[in-house]
Amino acid sequence: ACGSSGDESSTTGGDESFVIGFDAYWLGNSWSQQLQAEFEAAAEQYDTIDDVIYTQSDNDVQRQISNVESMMAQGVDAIVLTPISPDAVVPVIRRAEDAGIRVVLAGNPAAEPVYTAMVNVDDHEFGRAGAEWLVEKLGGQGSIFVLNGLAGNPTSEARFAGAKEVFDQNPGIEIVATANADWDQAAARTTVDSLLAAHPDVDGVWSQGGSMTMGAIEAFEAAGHQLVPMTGEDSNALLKKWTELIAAGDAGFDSIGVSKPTWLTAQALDVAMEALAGEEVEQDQIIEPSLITADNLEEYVRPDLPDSFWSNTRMTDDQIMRLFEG
Amino acid sequence: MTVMRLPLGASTRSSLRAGWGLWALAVLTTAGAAIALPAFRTPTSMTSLMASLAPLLLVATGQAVVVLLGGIDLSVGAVLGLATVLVATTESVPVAVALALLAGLAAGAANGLGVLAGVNPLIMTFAAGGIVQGIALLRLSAPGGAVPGAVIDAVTWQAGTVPVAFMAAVGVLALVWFATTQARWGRLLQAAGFASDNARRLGLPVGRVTLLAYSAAGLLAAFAGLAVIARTYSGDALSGTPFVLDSVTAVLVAGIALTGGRGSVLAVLPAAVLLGVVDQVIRLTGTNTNYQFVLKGLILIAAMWLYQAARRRERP
Amino acid sequence: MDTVLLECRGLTKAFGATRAIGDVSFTARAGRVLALVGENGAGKSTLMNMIAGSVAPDRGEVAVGGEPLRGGPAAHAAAGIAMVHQELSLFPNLTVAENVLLGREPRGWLGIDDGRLVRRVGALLDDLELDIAPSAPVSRLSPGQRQLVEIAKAVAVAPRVLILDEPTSSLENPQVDLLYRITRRLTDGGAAVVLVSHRLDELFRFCDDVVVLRGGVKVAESRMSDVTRDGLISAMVGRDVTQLYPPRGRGDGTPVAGLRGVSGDGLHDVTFTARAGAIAGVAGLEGHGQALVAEILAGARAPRAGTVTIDGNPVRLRSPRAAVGRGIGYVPPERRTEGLLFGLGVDENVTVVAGRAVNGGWLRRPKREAAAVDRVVRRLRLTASSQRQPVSELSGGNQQKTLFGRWMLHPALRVLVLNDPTRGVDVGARAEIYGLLRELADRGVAIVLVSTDMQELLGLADEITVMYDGRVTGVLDGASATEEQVMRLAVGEAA
Amino acid sequence: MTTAGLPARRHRLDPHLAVSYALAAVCLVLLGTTTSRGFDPDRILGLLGNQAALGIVALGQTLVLLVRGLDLSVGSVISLSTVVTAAVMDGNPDRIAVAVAATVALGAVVGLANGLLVAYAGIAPLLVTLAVGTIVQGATYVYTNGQPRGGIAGGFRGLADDRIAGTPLPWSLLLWLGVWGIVALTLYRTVAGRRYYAVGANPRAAWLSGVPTTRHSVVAYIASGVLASVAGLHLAAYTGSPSLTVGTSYTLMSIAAAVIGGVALTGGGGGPTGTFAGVLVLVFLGTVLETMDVPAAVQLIVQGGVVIVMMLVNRRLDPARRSRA
Ligand SMILES: Nc1ncnc2c1ncn2[C@@H]1O[C@H](COP(=O)(O)OP(=O)(O)OP(=O)(O)O)[C@@H](O)[C@H]1O
Ligand SMILES: Nc1ncnc2c1ncn2[C@@H]1O[C@H](COP(=O)(O)OP(=O)(O)OP(=O)(O)O)[C@@H](O)[C@H]1O
Ligand SMILES: O[C@@H]1[C@@H](O)[C@H](O)OC[C@H]1O
Ligand SMILES: [Mg+2]
Ligand SMILES: [Mg+2]
Repeated sequence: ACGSSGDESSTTGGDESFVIGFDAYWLGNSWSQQLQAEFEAAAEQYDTIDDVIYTQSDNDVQRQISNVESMMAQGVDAIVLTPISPDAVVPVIRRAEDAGIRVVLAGNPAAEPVYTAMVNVDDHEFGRAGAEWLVEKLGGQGSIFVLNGLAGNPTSEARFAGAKEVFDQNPGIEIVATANADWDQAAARTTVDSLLAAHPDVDGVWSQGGSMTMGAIEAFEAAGHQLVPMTGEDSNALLKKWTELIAAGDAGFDSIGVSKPTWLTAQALDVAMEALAGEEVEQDQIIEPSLITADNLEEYVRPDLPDSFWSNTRMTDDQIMRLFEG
Repeated sequence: MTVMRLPLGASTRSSLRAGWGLWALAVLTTAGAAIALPAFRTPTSMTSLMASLAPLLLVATGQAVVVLLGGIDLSVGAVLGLATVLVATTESVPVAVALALLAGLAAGAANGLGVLAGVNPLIMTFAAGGIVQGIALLRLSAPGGAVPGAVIDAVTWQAGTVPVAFMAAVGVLALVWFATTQARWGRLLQAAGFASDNARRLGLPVGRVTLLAYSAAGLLAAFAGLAVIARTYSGDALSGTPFVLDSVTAVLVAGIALTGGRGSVLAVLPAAVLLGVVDQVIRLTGTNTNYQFVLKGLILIAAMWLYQAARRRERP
Repeated sequence: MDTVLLECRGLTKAFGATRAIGDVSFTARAGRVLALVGENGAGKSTLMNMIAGSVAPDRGEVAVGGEPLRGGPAAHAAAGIAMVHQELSLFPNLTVAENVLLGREPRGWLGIDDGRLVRRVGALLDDLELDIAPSAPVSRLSPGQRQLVEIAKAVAVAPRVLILDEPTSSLENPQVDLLYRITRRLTDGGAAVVLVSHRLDELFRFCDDVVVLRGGVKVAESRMSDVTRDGLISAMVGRDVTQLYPPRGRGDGTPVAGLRGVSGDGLHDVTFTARAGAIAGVAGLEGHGQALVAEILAGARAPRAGTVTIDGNPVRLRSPRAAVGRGIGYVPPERRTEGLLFGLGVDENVTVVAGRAVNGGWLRRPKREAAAVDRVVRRLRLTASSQRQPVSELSGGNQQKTLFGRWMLHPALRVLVLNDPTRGVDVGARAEIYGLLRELADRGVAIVLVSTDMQELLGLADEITVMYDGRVTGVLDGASATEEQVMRLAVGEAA
Repeated sequence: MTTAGLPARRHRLDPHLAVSYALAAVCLVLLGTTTSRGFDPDRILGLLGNQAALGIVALGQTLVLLVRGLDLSVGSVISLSTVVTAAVMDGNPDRIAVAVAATVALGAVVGLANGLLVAYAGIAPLLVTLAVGTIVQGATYVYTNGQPRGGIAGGFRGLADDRIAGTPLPWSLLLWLGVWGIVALTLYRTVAGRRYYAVGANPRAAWLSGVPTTRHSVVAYIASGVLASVAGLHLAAYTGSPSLTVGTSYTLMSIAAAVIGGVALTGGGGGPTGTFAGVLVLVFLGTVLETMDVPAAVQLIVQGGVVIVMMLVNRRLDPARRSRA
C-alpha cells in the first residue's frame, strides 16, 4: 500500500526546488533510527529537493522547538517532524505555518490542527487492536501483564488508554500487573522476571511492542514457564522468534504484530512535496495499523536481516543494507 | 561631575573581574557565529536562542547558589516539571502560578532541611527529585493539560525580538548575583559554603542560609517552569529532565567551584550563552548530532582544566 | 573593678562514655585574666566551648553579670562573650575585613557598604597595631597573621568576656607581646579574659588567677602569684615533671640527609645537613622558609634549584613516598588537614606507614598489627578507649602522639622530619615526646626539628640552623646557643 | 598515667551494616509475604541473579566512593559494553573470549581516563565522570550510528540464564558474589586495601605518609570501569541484544545502593558488605512495588523516600561524619 511515488511529484513540481527540514525526535533505539532512515531513503528519490536539513531532538521537547526554529531561520520550505509532546509543538508549528512553511507530522499528533498534514497511526487504536486480539485469544477470561513504554510518554499513555477501554469492557480479564519497561528489551526482561515469580499463573501479556515482547518471551523461557499469548510489534527479532516457535510446535505462544510503520516519515515527505507542489492534501492521514498474525507472518519476517530491523518498511534492500552497515 | 564610587563590596568587584575571560569567549563566539552563519543572525534564530536560554538561566542561577554553598541540586528538573504540570492543571490563573511557585519553594525547603539534617546533597536532591517527579506524574500522567490563556499571554510577550522570559531571567540572575555579593546573606553563603563547620561553630545562621539557598533554587526552578510554558504552552512532568545536567554544566563552566564558597553567579550568564550558542551553531551547521555529546564532554573537560590550571597558579 | 563577670555553676559534659567535664564551677572577674590550664584532654576546650555556647552542657549553667544564658553561640555572643577557638575559624575565601565583621557588616543603600566595612576594620587593626591590610584575602596570610585576625575579630565586638583557647600556638614572640597589650587593654576597660595555653611562661606573664583542670574536674584554683611553676605542673599532670628536656646526645654522627644549594619558592641557596644520632634544629620566625626545608626533605615539594642529598649523594625525591622508601618520615604541622586520617581509628592511623613491614606481605595479619599498635600506644602513653577509637575523638595531644607513633613502625627509619610537633601539646606529653626524639636519635636516627618555639630548640637541638628570608643566616651549637643569638640571626642580623 | 595498652577491637557490630541488613530483611519479608511463592529460594536466588549487573556496578562505585570519588560514567560504559560485546562476538560462540576481553579492556580504558583526569589534572570527579560519560555515550552513537550491530552467541547467554548444575544458584549470582569476594578480600584483608581507606579519609595525609594516593585513585576508577563493563557483559547475556540506553539507570542506582549500605560520599567509610545490602534493598523493594502493581509514579515516591530515610538513619549512627559532610 504505497503512497504517491516520487517521480510524479517531481514532474508536477516543475523546475522549482526545495529545502526540507527533518527533525528526528530521538535516535536512541532502532525504531527511531529506522524512522529517519526511511525518510532519507525517500528523500533520495526527489531531484527537486535541493537540500535536507537534519536535526535531532533527543526526546526533549524544548530542543525540538529550537530545532524547528533553527530550520525556520534557515528558510526551509517544509518540515517533517515527530512531535514529542502533542501540546508543546503547537505554538512553533503555528509560527512556521504562518511563515509559509509546510509542516507535516509523522508518527505523533499535535493537539491542534495547525499543521499542513499529519501521517500517523492512531496509537489509541494501536492499543485497542492488540487488546482485542488478546481478549479474544483468551476467550475473555484470564489474568494478564501490561507492559507500557516510558512513563509520561504520550504514545505510551495513548496506547494503554486504548487497551484499557477494551479490558474494562471485559470483566473476565484481570490486569495483575502494569509496568513501564520503556520499550526496552532489558527492562522488559527484568520486569517480567519478577512479575512472573509473583504471578506464575498469568495467561497473557499485553505489550506495547517495541522490543518489550522479546524481553517477555525470554523471561518466560528462562523461568521454564509455558509461553502465553503476547501482543507485539513488527520487530524483526520478534518475528524471527515467532517463526521459530511455530516451527518448534510451541503450543502456548501466539502473537499479533500491531505495526506502527517506520515509513510514516517517507509518507510524510511525499505529502509535504505534494503540498509544496500546490496540491490539496488531506490533513489527517490516519493509517490503519497493519496487523501481523500467524497467517501473514511469512510476508514480514526477514531471517536474513538483523534483529533490530523493523519489518514493515518501504526501503529497498540496498537501502536497508546501508542502514545496517552504517 | 565627581566620580561617584559605588559602595560595592570587594566580593562584588572581584566577581566582576573574575569572569572576564569567559565573557570575552562568549562575546567572541556569538559574534563569530553571527558573522559566519547568516541564519544565526536572523531574528527567528536570535529569539529562539534567547527563549531557550531563559529557563536554563533561571535553573542555573538557582543551581549556582546551591553550588556556592557547597551543595548541588539534582531535583531542579523534577521541580520544573511539577511547576508546568501545576500551571497546566489549575484553572484560576493566580492560584495556578501561586501553586507552582509555592511547590518550588516547598521542594527547595525540603531539600534544605534534608541537607541540614546531614543528608548528602547529591543524594538528598536526587531522591527528592524522584518524589517530586512521582507527584507530578500522578497529577498529569502525559504531557498536556490546559495552561490558562492569560498565563500564556503574559509569558510569551516579546519586546521586538527579545522574549520577556529572557529579560526576566537575566533580571533575576542579576538580582541573585547582587544578593550573593552585596547582602549579608550572600556573604554568609560564601562563608558557610567554604567551611560549614566553621560557620556553625561561630554561631552563624548556617541553617537559615542553607534553607534559603535551597528554597531559592526550588523557587527559581519553578520560575523556569513558567519560562518553559512560554515555549510549550503545556504541562509536562518530564520537561525539566534536561535541565539537571545542563544547569550543572553551566555552573561549572561559569567557574563556580563544586567545593563551595568560590565563584560568581554573574558568570553563569556568559557560560549559559556560550553553551547555547555552541548548541545553536551545531544545529545550524548540520553537524551530525551524534558528535554533540562528544563535543559537550570535551568542552566541559577543557573548561575545568583551564580553571584548575588558573587556580593552581593563584596559589603561592 | 573586681566584680564577678562570668560565673560557671556545676558544668558537666560527657561524650558518650567519656566524662569530659564533671561538675566544674568557677568565676572570672572583671579586669582580670584567668588562666585555665591542664593536660591535653583535661577538658579545657570543652569547658570554654560551653561558655561560648558552641557545646551544650549536660548540666549546670553559665551566667554573665548574674544573668544565666540560654541558647547557642549567638545568644552567648549577644551576652558579650567572644571566643577565639583553638582551631582557626576564619574563611580563607573572604578578605580580612569581611571575616572580622562577618554577619555584622555595615549596610548602605546598596546592601553591604564595603567602603565603611574596610575603613572600620582598618581602624580596628590600626588600633591594635596590627600591620595587616583589611582588604587582603585571608588565604594570603601566614598562620600567625591569621591568628591575630582571629583575635581582632573577637576584640571587635568589645566583649565583656573574652575566651582565648591557645591563641599563641602560631604566634612569634613580638606577636605574643602584642596580644599581651591587647588583653591588658580589655581588662583595663573592665572585661574578663580567660586564657588557655600550654606555654607556662606566658601564663605567668599574662594572668592574675589560675584554674587547673585534671580529668575534667577542677583540682586547683588560686592567684597566679601564689603558685610556682613546678607546683602548677604537678597540679596539672598529677606528678612531677622534673626534666622537660632529656640530656643531650653525642650529636656528631655522619651526615645522612640534607639540602645542597636549594633555591626557589622563596629559598636562596640553602644548605643544610642532618646527622645520624643528632637532633638538627631549624629555627626562624614564621614564614622564613623553614617549612619549605621540611617539605623538601620529606619529598612533599621539589626544589626548583639545588639538590637533596642522601648519604652525600644527590637524589630526586619525587614524592613523600620516595622519601619514605629511603627511610625519611615526616610529621606535618597541621595535624587536622595534613596528618590525621579522620574517621579512621588509632590503629589505622598508626599502621598506615608500616603496611607490609608489619604484616610481612600483601595480606593483613590483624594480630601482628594489633601487637604493633600496642607497642606504640604503650611507648607513647597514648590515651584512647580502644585501638579502633576514631582519632577524631581523641584530644589534640593524643592526636599528635598518634602522628608521631606512625613513624615508630617504619621498618628502617633513618631521618624523621618534624614541623612544630608539639604545638598545643601539654607539658607532660611534651616531655615524653622529647624523650622519644632523643631516644630515636640515640638509636642512630637523624632528627630534623623545625620549630617556632625557641625554648624547645634551645633545650633539645644539638645544632640549630637559623633562617631569615629564605636564607641560612647561621648555624649554632645547640648546647651553647643563647636565645639572643638565635633571635639576632632570625631577624637577619649577623651573629 | 599508666602505660596500659588498649583493647585491640571493639566487639561491636557496625551499626550501618546492622541497619542496612535489617532493612533488606524487612524488604525480603515484604516480598515473601505479598506474593504466592513468597520465600521460595529458587525464586529469590533467580531474582538476585537477574540483578547481578546492579550488584557488580555498585561494587565498582563503592571503590570509587571510598577514595572520595564518584563515577557518573558507569551507565554509559554499560551501554557501550553491550554494543561492543555484540559487535565483536557477532553471534559467534568462538568469539566469546575475544568479545569479553575487548569489552573489559574498553571499560578499563574509560576508567583509566577518569582516573588520570581526576588524579593528575585534579578536576572534580563529578565533573570528570560526567564529561567522560557524555563522551562515551556520544562515542557509542558515533560508533553505531544508532544501529548496534552483531549479536550475542547463544552459549554466552547461559551466563545470565543458567543455574549451576544441580543447584538453584544462577551463574550470574555466582559472578556477582565472586566479584564481591575479590573486592572484599582486597579491601578488608590486604595491606593495599587498607590504604584505600586511608586515601579516602584524608588524601593529603595519606600522601604525606607515603601512600601512593594517585595510584589508588586511578586503580579505583579502572576497577569501576572494568566492573561496569562486566555488568554490561551480564546485561548483554541477559537480554541477548545490544542497547544504546540500557545502562542509563544504573548510574544513580549504583550510588543509591552504596549509600543505603552506609558508604560515605565523603570517602573512607563503608564497604562492599554494606553495598551488598543496599542492592538487596533496592532489588527486593523494586520487586515488591512492581508485583504489587504500584503505579510507576508511586514507585518513584517510595524509592526516593526510602533513600532519604536511610541517609537520615546513617547520619544518626555516625555523628563523626557530620563534620566531613
Ligand atoms: N565531641 C567529642 N566526642 C568524644 N569525646 C570528646 C569530644 N570532645 C571532647 N572529648 C573528650 O573530652 C575530653 C576533654 O577534651 P578537651 O578537648 O576539652 O580537652 P582539652 O583540655 O582542650 O585538651 P587539649 O589541651 O588537648 O586541647 C577528652 O578526653 C576528649 O577526648
Ligand atoms: N567530630 C568529633 N567527634 C568527636 N570528638 C570531637 C570531634 N571534633 C572534636 N572533637 C573533640 O573535641 C575536642 C576539642 O577539640 P580541639 O580541636 O579543641 O582539640 P584539643 O583536644 O583541644 O586539642 P589540643 O591538644 O591541640 O589542644 C577534642 O578533644 C576532640 O576530641
Ligand atoms: O512504536 C514505538 C515507538 O513509538 C517507540 O518510541 O519506540 C518503539 C516503538 O515500538
Ligand atoms: Mg583544647
Ligand atoms: Mg587544647
